[in-house]
Order: sequence, then structure tokens, then C-alpha cells
Amino acid sequence: MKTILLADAAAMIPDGATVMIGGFMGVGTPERLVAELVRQGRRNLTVIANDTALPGIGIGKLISAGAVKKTIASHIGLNPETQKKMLAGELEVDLVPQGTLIERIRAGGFGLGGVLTPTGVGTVVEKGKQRIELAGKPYLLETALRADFALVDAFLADYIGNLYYALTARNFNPVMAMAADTVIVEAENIVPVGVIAPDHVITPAPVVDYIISHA
Amino acid sequence: MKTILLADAAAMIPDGATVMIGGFMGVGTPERLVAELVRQGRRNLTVIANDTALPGIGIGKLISAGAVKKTIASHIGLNPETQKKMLAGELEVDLVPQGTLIERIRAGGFGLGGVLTPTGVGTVVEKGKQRIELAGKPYLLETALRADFALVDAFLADYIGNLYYALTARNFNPVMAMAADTVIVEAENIVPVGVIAPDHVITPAPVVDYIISHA
Amino acid sequence: MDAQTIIAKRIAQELRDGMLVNLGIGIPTLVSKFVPAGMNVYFQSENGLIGTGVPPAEGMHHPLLTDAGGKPVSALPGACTFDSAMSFGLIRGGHLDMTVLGALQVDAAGHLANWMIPGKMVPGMGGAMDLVTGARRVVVAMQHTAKGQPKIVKQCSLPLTSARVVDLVVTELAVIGFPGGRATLLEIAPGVTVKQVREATEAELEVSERVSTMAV
Amino acid sequence: MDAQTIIAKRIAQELRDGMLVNLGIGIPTLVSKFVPAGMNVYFQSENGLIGTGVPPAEGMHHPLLTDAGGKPVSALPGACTFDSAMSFGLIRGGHLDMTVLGALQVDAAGHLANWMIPGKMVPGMGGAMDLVTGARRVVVAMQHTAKGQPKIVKQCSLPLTSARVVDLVVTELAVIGFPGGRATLLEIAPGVTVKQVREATEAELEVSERVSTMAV
Repeated sequence: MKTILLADAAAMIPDGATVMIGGFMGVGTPERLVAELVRQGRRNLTVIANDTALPGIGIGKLISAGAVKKTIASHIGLNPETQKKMLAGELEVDLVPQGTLIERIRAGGFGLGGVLTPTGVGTVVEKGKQRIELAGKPYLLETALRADFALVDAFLADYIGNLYYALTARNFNPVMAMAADTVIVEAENIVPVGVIAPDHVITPAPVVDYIISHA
Repeated sequence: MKTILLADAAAMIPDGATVMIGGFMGVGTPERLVAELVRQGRRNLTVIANDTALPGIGIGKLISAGAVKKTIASHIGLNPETQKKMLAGELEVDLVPQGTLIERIRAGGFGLGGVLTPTGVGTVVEKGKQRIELAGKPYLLETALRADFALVDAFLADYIGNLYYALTARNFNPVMAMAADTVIVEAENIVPVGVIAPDHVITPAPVVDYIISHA
Repeated sequence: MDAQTIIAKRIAQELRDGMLVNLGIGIPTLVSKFVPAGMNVYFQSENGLIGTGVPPAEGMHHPLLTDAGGKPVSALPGACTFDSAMSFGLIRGGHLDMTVLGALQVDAAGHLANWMIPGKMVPGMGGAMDLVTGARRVVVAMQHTAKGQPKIVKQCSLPLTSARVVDLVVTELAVIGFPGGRATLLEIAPGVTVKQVREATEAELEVSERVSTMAV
Repeated sequence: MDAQTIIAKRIAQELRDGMLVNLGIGIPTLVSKFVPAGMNVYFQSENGLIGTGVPPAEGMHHPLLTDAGGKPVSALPGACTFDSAMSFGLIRGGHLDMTVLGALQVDAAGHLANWMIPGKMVPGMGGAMDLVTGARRVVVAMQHTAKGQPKIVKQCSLPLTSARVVDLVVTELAVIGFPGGRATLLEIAPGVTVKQVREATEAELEVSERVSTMAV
């Protein structure tokens, strides 16, 4: 049984922590957890996520509240506040191609040092990176990313932590669940152990540390 | 509709082809397809697979029939014929750690040049490979693998090629389905389009070329 | 016919049965409206869906079934969902037959810049760099000019999306390809002259011997 | 108590509630029989299963639910299945709390050789190299000697499984650890003397000040 109260879960995450947050334009983002971090006044977070959503939605709430010092993301275009804070020097933004970002997170969770990708070769993304040629084709060496916490949104969780994601809310969630020291899950539904068929479990229970209780 | 007769599917694979074959100790191996290749007298195949199963089972049938020139595998210990042929110089065996083998295949299917893994550092596996240090930790650069054909065993296929695998028969199959020029599927059941829920599809239809018909 | 419709209809002619196609936000999305009848094309949303259908009727949408812009979509029979690693494995691994996306600039060799204007607009590359690097065919859908200025330039002044050049540019005036690494006029829109296209284009344009009229 | 039971029972004492554990073929498999009552341990089979249970009753097995040796198993409530990339992601990525495997040789520093005898037996490393490199804790389960010859040697003559040293070796005679990189006798089996262990061991053995008797 891994359930925990929302406030207690958020309180585990200190100011300055590096946090991976699932979701794609707010879809599949653990909304209550994000809102609770804002309510608790968290500061100086490094947020690793696909995007910063929109103002008032998902990670956008953290941006607006000034809780974020740095973000590693692939897209910030639909959140004018992220752009404004970045251009004003209040927020550091490290832009990473989406396919590279997800592979770097996967590498962190799967015990790989990094991957070689053709994406970004010959662009500004190459800056500061090692280029490796294999069979005459150039690749960039992109290194693994890990975080102190992964905040994961699931459709179903059982009480020991097996997770199932629905439709396009899966996105970064199962990959991030592998890549952080502490994995906190916000689930739409919490069901008894054995209710999710073994073949339908996407994230295995042992990697999950906490599930936000519905109490 | 991608169905094809068993004999026609096997006939597409020429002598000398490089073939990935799913399965783990014969579980999840497309048994009819393998048997048909033996029946058609195929020769000089390069087989990429986790193991060579046991004599008379799965890939073991190809080994016994002398259809294989070279195998890239992680384990041959339960098939004495593979060991015998190898020691007699009749079969080239390239042994690769299992976790490295599956990542090399995944890299081939996912458009990555390779991955950095700590596995094999300081062992005979390191021979001839580039060692790369990241943050003081050594990794081996392991390069992508692809094949001409992937022979994939699924539990459910629909008529356009969406695949679902059951229990431990999943193993190498979905990864190999991404990494070959031509993907041929042997499915326990072929069901109408729309019957497999979108969340339960493991291999998406567009990567599958042929499904062995049950006619 | 308005500019967007001309572009979308012409690009739809590039579709083939069984193709896996990714459509970017904006004009590219319109292409799905013009799939020839009876043709089965798989549309991928890089947020994790193959089989993207039209926006659902009111009251029938679900908040967890969206396109890459976060907008509600439907899933066609035979659709499937997956995580972002798989999504970009499909894109990078050569499984995506075609990507259609917008541009800020395309240069004479076919290089594309579409993800930032330094100091002004920095939305991030999202999936664009992977799409342009990985797709088998890259098609640009854009208006020929922006505020009267040519978007097909001699050399991109904006940061590139990829070192890989695009295959086709379709605008409301013309279809342009890059055989031999040189911008080449392949088709012109109905009622448009080669001269008009040249005047709206900064890059030097080869004119194909078989330049024809777009069948839109 | 036979040698295998002593080894398996002692290793079971290393289990903790909630651990994810991989058991190799042979003696390691026996460890699952001695999980302390009330303790929840997840057993992983590297062929793609967490929640491996005992072999099913006759007539209740399924050919697609097997362990890494291809033998029928059951899946406990809360079990889950996955592909080989995920399986080794769990192993390599630090998610596996403990791996228990057999050995051909272990040397004085704790290096393990368990996958080949050149020219004689070349089964391949299977998952062993990833398991030893990636698991948080590596425990070797083996008989102390083979055909009267010590298996704990000064230096491995056989090809290593990993550059990473193991954490614990459990035999029917002793429990040996490697603090400071030196083989150290931590426990002896009931009725066995330190002298007997030393005689059956080629490597020099430090003897822990608090050497105790295995509670099996």
C-alpha cells in the first residue's frame, strides 16, 4: 500500500529539486500535485517536461507562480508567460528536440549513458555536443537525464503501484516513471491489486513509490 | 488487408537473408514460419534472436536443418547442436549480452545510431568497441542492428496489422517489428479492425507488412 | 479557392494508400480533409496516436484523447496509442512516410527553418527536428510570402530545423522541389505565371521543363 | 539439510519487503521457497514478467507464461508483463534490488565468472552481464567447490561476467563478503570450522571479527 495524502506528497519535494512532470500540453499532467506545489509556495524547481502547457493549465501553473528556476523542455510556444520570463532572464530554458528529450529520459531510467541520434546534427542543437560518425552517418551523443522526483499521471493505479495510462495521456509518463529517485503518482482511479491485467500494466509496481490517496 | 499464405511468406525470404526472429526459449517464436523455412530448404541465413531454443523447437529447427550461417544471440546454452556446430566451425556465433542485444535492435528500429551501456565494460565483450566515459563512468558504444526481415509472433493481429502479444511471449517481438525492412507476422488470432482497443495495441499497424493467413 | 485550401488540396495529392503521415499544426492539418475517397492513410499525432480522426461531435470528446496541440480528436477504428519514446521511434526510425509542416524560411537548397526567431519568438522545436530528420518525405506547407516578404530565400537567416533538406514545398502559388540540391519550379497554381512566382521568391528558381499547372 | 537448501535459506534472509529480485536458474530459483511469511517480494523473470509465482498445478499452465528457462510459471495477483527492452531497463536502470545467480568462479576481489569455459562450454552470457552490472545487490549462490576444486579463487581464470564485483557469496559452508575489495568470511555454516572453509578456498580469506554461524 503506497497511498499518501496530497499535501504530504508535495511536501516531500524540497525547494530546488529537479522534477520530471508528465504530460503533453497539459494532457496527462498530475494537475492536483502541480496545484499543491503552487499552494505550498515551492521555489527554484528545475522542471523536465515536454512543454510548459498554457497559463493556468498543468505546468503553466508552476511557471505563473514563479516556482520554476529552469526548465528542460521541447516546446514553450503556447505559454507566453514562459517566453516572457525567459526573455526577461527570470527563467532558464533549455530547449531539446522532443524525440531527443524522451530518449535522454529513457536512457536515465534504463541505465544507459546516452544515445546517438541524427536529430540536431548541423543545427544549433549540436553546440557543445560530441558528434560521432557510424558507417559514414553523423550522430549526436545525447546524454541521460534523471530527476529527484517524477510526478506521474495515470488513469488506473492499483494499491501496490501498477499503472495503466489512457489514450494520449500516456505520453512522457511511463518513461519518466523509470527515471527518478522518487516516483509519485496521481491516478484517476485506484483499484484493488489484480484488477489490471498483467498485459495491460504499463508501469510495473516496484518502480512506483507513492500514490496520492483519494481520501 | 495484409494476409498472405504461409508458403508465399516464407518464399519471400531468400537464401542469405538477415532475419530477426522473436521468442525466448521458443516461447513467442513464429513456429509455422520457421518450420516452413526449413521445409523450403532455406540456407545461409543470419539469424538475430535472443537464443537458439532447443533442438526441435523454434529456432532450434533452423539450426538442426543447417539453414543458419551465423547467429547473433545472447544465449545458446540449451541447444547442444548450436554449440556443436559452433565448435566445429560450421556456424558463426556472435554472443551479445541480452540487454545490449535488445537495445541494439531497438536502436535500429528507432533511428538511433546506438546506445551507451555499462554492460560488458572490462569483459571480453568490450573487444573492438569504443569506450566512452561520461561523468567519470565508462560505457561501451553499442551500435544499432537491423535486418532484412523480422519474423514476429503475436497473440492477436487485426487485418491491417495492429498487434497484441500475450504474457511472456512478448519478449523480443515488438522491438524486432520496428527494426526490419519487411515485417511478417504469425498470429494466434486474426480479428477484425477495431477489435483491439487502441491502448492495447503494442505494435502499430503501419510497421507490419504481412500477416500469415489462417486459410 | 483560398490560399490554404489550394495548398492543402495539392499536398493531399501526395498521399498514397497505407502511408503513415504526420501533419503539423495550421495549414498541414487541413490536408486530412482532402484524402482521396477510398484511400486509407494513417495519421499520426506525435503525442501518441495513430489513427487520428476528425474532431468529435460536441459532447463526444474525451479530455485524454487529443492531438499534438492539445485539441480533442477522435480515434478511427484500428487506431492505437503509445508513449512518446515509441512515437519518436516511429518518426526517427523511418516508419513515417511523410511529414507535412509549416516554415518560416526555406532556402535555395531546400533547408528549412521553422522553429525560432532569435530574440523574438522562441517556441522551441518540439518534434519538428525529429520529423524533418526522420520522415521519409518532408513536405512544407506555407504561404509563399509573409507580409509581402519572400519565405523562399537564398540562404536561411534563421536557425535550421535540420541539416536534411526538404523534398517539396507547396504554396498557394507554386510547387517547388529540390532535384540536385537546387530549388526548382515544378508546378504553378491556376492563373499564376512563372514570372509572378519568381517575383515572390528570393531564391533563384530553376524552371522545370515540364512545369505544369497544379490540379486543384 | 542439503547444500542447496542451506544456500537458499540463507539467501532468503537477504530479502526485504517490497524488493524486486531476479533469481537465476538452479539453486537461486530455490530462494523463492523460503520468503519469510507475510513478506511481499517481487520476483522478475528477465523474459518479461514481474510477479512470477510457483509452477502451476497440472492442467493449469499456459504455454505463453514461462520463466527465463522456458518453464511454466504462474503469475501472482499484481503481476505484469513487458518486452525485453523494458525488462533490461529495469535490470540496468537500478530498479532491480537484488540478483541471485550461480558462479563458475569468484575471485578474491569479488569478481564473478559465470558464463563460459573457453573451448568447452560456451552457453553465452544471456542476461547475466546486465544483471551483475545493473542490480543494486549481487548475490552469488553456489556450492563452495566443484569436483573438490575451490571455486573461490585468487584470480578468475575464466572470462569475467562484469567488472563490477559481487556483494555476497553464499555457499553451503560460508557467507563471504568483499568489504574494502577483499574476500572476507562473515558467517560459517553450522558445524563447519573456519579452518575447513579456508581449506576449501583458494583465495586468501580475511576473517571478520564478528564471524557468526549461519542461522539456517
